[in-house]
Amino acid sequence: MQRIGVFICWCGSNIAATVDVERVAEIMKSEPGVVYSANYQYMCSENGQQLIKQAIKEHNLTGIVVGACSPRMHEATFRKAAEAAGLNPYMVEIANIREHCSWIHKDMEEATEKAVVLVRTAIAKVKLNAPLTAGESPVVKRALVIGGGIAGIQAALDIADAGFEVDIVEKNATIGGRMAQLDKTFPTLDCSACILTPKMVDCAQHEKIDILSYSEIEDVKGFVGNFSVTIRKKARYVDETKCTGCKICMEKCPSKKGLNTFNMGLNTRPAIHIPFAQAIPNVAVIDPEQCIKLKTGKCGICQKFCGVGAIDYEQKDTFIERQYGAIVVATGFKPISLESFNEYGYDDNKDVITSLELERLMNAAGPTNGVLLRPSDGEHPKVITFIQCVGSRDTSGCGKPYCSKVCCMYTAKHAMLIREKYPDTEVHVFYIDVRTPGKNYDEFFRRAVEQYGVDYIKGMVGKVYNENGKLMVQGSNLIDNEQVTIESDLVVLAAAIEPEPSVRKIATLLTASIDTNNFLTESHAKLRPVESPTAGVYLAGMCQGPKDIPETVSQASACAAKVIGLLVKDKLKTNPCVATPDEMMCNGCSQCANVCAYGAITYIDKEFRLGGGKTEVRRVASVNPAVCQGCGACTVTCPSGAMDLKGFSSKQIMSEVEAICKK
Amino acid sequence: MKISYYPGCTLKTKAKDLDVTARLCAKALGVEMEEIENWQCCGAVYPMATDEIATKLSAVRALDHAKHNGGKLLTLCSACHNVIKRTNEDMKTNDDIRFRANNYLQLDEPYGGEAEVLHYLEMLKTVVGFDNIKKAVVNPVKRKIGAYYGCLLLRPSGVMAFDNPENPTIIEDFIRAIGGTPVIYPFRNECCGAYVSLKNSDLPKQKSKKVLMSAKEKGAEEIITACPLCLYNLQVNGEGTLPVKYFTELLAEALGVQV
Amino acid sequence: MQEVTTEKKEFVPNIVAFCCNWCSYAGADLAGSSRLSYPANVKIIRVPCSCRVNPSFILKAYQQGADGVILCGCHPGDCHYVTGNYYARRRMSLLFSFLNYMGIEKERTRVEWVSAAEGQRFSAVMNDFVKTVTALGENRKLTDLRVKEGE
Amino acid sequence: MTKEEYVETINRISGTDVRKCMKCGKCSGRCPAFKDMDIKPHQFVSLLVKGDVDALLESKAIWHCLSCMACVERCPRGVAPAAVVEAVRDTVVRMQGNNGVKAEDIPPVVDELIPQQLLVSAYRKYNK
Repeated sequence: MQRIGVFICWCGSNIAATVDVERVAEIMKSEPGVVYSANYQYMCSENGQQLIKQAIKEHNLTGIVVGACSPRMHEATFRKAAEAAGLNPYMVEIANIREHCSWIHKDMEEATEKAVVLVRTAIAKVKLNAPLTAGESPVVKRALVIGGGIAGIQAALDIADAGFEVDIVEKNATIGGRMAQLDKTFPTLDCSACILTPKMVDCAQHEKIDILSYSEIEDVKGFVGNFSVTIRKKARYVDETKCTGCKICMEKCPSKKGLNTFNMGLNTRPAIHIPFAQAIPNVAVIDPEQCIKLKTGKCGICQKFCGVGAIDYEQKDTFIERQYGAIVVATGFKPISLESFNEYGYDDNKDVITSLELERLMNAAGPTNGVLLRPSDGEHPKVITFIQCVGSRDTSGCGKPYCSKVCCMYTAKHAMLIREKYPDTEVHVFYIDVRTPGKNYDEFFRRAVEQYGVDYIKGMVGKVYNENGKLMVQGSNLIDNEQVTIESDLVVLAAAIEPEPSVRKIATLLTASIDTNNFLTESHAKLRPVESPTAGVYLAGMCQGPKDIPETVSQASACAAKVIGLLVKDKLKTNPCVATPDEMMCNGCSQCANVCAYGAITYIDKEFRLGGGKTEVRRVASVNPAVCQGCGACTVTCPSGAMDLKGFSSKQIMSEVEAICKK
Repeated sequence: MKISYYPGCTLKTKAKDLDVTARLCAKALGVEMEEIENWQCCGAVYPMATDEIATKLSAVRALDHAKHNGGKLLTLCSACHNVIKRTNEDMKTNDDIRFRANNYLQLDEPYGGEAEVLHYLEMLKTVVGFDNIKKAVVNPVKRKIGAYYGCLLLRPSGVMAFDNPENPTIIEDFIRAIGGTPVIYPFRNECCGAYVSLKNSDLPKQKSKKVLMSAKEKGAEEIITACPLCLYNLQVNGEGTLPVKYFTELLAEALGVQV
Repeated sequence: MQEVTTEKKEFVPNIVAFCCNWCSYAGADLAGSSRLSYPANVKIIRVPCSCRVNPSFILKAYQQGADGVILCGCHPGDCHYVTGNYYARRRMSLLFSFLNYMGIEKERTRVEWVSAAEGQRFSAVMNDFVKTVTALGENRKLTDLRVKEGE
Repeated sequence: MTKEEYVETINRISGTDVRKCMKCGKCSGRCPAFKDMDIKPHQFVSLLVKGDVDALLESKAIWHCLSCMACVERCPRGVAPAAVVEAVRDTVVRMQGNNGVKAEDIPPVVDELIPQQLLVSAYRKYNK
């Protein structure tokens, strides 16, 4: 038999001025199941709570209803009080008679009547409440960082510095990512390698960090605190433990015509190579598509010359399975393909290049040793025209609808560096808007115009074509309402950026949500910007949205703080209001698993007794309470009505509906 | 095989060369072009205004005829192709235009964009195949030839779906098939000046000149086109910069077809 | 027979509002703390997310004598559970066709997106909804007659 | 027609949403008839957004646009400036006495080579 206690709060005059609290408490005394009803000035006060605790003990209450302010305000307070008195905290229901009643109604009669209904509704619900206990799940004290660019490096260093083990999984042969390809960085123009490579070295030397380069995520199981991840270590045909990075193999390799992807394909490299001088790990890798030995079986020169016997043509992909408490996704970006932008002549003219290619052309370690030379004939370009927003802010279907955010600043940087280094060069920039929010950013851009005399043209380019060996850039100058054609030697396209395509597979494995542009979705755009809605998964850098290096580093450190906050706990408390299937009713149709945004539902084969000694194995849904967030999407989707939500069960809500409608 | 063919007004008069050579070459390649009955002039320009229905009806009539006669409608003149293809798209996707056009026409069965509009070049590529043309060539056209696309075949690319609007290849492939060397020049997809010639002859003069100069600079010895108006503008304004011909004339030459 | 003209009371509809915990319920709280009034015949049931609302809850409300039902959730794209409100929207559009098939006026059931910051909007929506349902009059179609016996 | 009605008509028959324009000027950067136009392609769009009907209706550019679709092809926002030009020209020529080509203008320009296509298209573009 249920023994319900009702407590009506005055909230000083906040409730009592419009709701006849004494009458409400009086009426509740005759409600079926109610054995105690009281009213008090401030239920949330120490004395009010004492009143509740005493009543629970004295009257042996099985459930309580507090008619007071919003549950968003004091539900936790009253639950704690109940718990202290030995009542399960989930046997407490709040009737919101302040925000939803006394504060919005003026007529005492009307408000009192409504308060009665609201309290009755809460009583109807609490009668169906069941004691719930928050579960616990253990935390594996190790983090996984996917992606070894500046975001992944920063997150890994911060987590490791706090004393936790971190693995960096990088799909390329070296960590460093896009930042390693850059020449200088805005707004201070310090050299990218100078600030990045020490951090790469820190990663390599950190006793808590394990770098798994040339590796990819193969499978992810588990949930927050206890992920189990399978990592594929791709065959690099070089024994990482033996290679000393001496580069003799690179010198001797006869197959030297592979495109150097680190230099954006602007020059070539041997089949066996170390991506760049400061690569971490400083270990060679063989491109199997290019290696003569791996393709034809004949050659083996590198093996012959390798002094430490590191070359292994028989090497195969290997798989490692490891456990992690938290995962940071930092997969980065790539510039978009320009195949839909033939009006800029990128495919037809060698001297039409992307900004990232220009970074390599200007980099001292690049294909031209930092001397700016046109790719077509190796001459110094005298007139350089930049085109911004190539594929950004494009809703026509050819490009991306978003602003890529970094192009305005790096174009200003390029223009400035060129004018600084080659003062006789004429530099033009076509722009739609110059967007430079950020500390010292607009000042930086203005310096390009005012100090370095870069010619900014408000307008867009319609066509780039080759005429008599010159690149003719035809565009509009909206300020002067003119159409201009600039005879240029080099054209640089600020191509839009997009998330690294491999992020799609990773997002699927992690059940992390992704938007229509393939950016990972954060849990809350303002207040939880580094967390994925999937518990235990955190987002850093460009994979979450366009951002520059300072922002990426901030986000990576924020991720690290979140990860550390998770890993210091030994156990995680789980929300007990989770979905739960009635296995006898479940028909194993998978609909609930399909709607679950968190991947909390899996299927298990379970043996059921049929009576008469017979058994039957059926496929039934199983909810992982550590992962379920309790939204209830699955409960409504379930065609057989097997799925229910603890704390908000169908029966409870139905009884609330009934209580409200009853006349 | 037989294919329904829409010649259009100019091909019956000033551009007879285009029509005659096309038919003979098609025949030589095993395709019979069957001129549809009672065709009417397409109007030469696609009416963009969303409330223009009457001006689209002749195209719809031709399309409906093709729908019942093999399902394909072959076009040759770039302007006809542009008008008919875009009108067909309207009939397929624009409920308002389809409803009103069918209301006017009162066909036995409403027309909803079922026919496929095929340009002669597309026919050469997909029905005959450039490889087969290559085999049929008896008199390779060993010249440097600039393909002139103009605007009507390519744009708007979403509807025309003819080729890459900035970097088309179909006429170049055709030139290779008949033994010529294609010359790629940047103004091959720029407008010649079109109908503006009638009111302002300066603009077409500049535009046509630019096209021809651009082709000449890249080494072209002659220009080919599929459009009678382009041919006219380039010839009149070119002042002999380069000879301009219909692409079918070169096809006839290569196939050894006697006109 | 009753004299309709003399006996008829002013019709006050009974309205059930399902509000998601994160946005709309908080929006209703804000309406309260901003003292933005709406009629007392609107009564709110708190659910974790609009996607927790089974269409059968709404049918149950009508069966039990509700005259109008409103479902409030986070704005599309703002769902605390990422996609819950999209599910709700899809389910509700199916329910609407069902209700239409049953001959229930479509204005009786409503879906509104109200954020936690939109106290003003919450109150405006409720005022408008009550006005609409009042104009429609009593819901008779789905009501279990036994429920109204007591009248 | 009132000014508002003109704006409504031009918007409707153009079939394009000019508010999507982000004022990048790519249409005018590509237009082959740019130098002959008193109002440039991007201005057709911005004047329609602004509702400046007088400027649009008085424009001489409507007689010089080639309808070559270069602007439509390249607009990053899916706006069709050429359709706005056409809508303005149609609005003008549909008014009494506004035909762009007079019958008496034709004989002097007709030469041996002139194709029917030119006459038909010019009539369709410039006349009611």
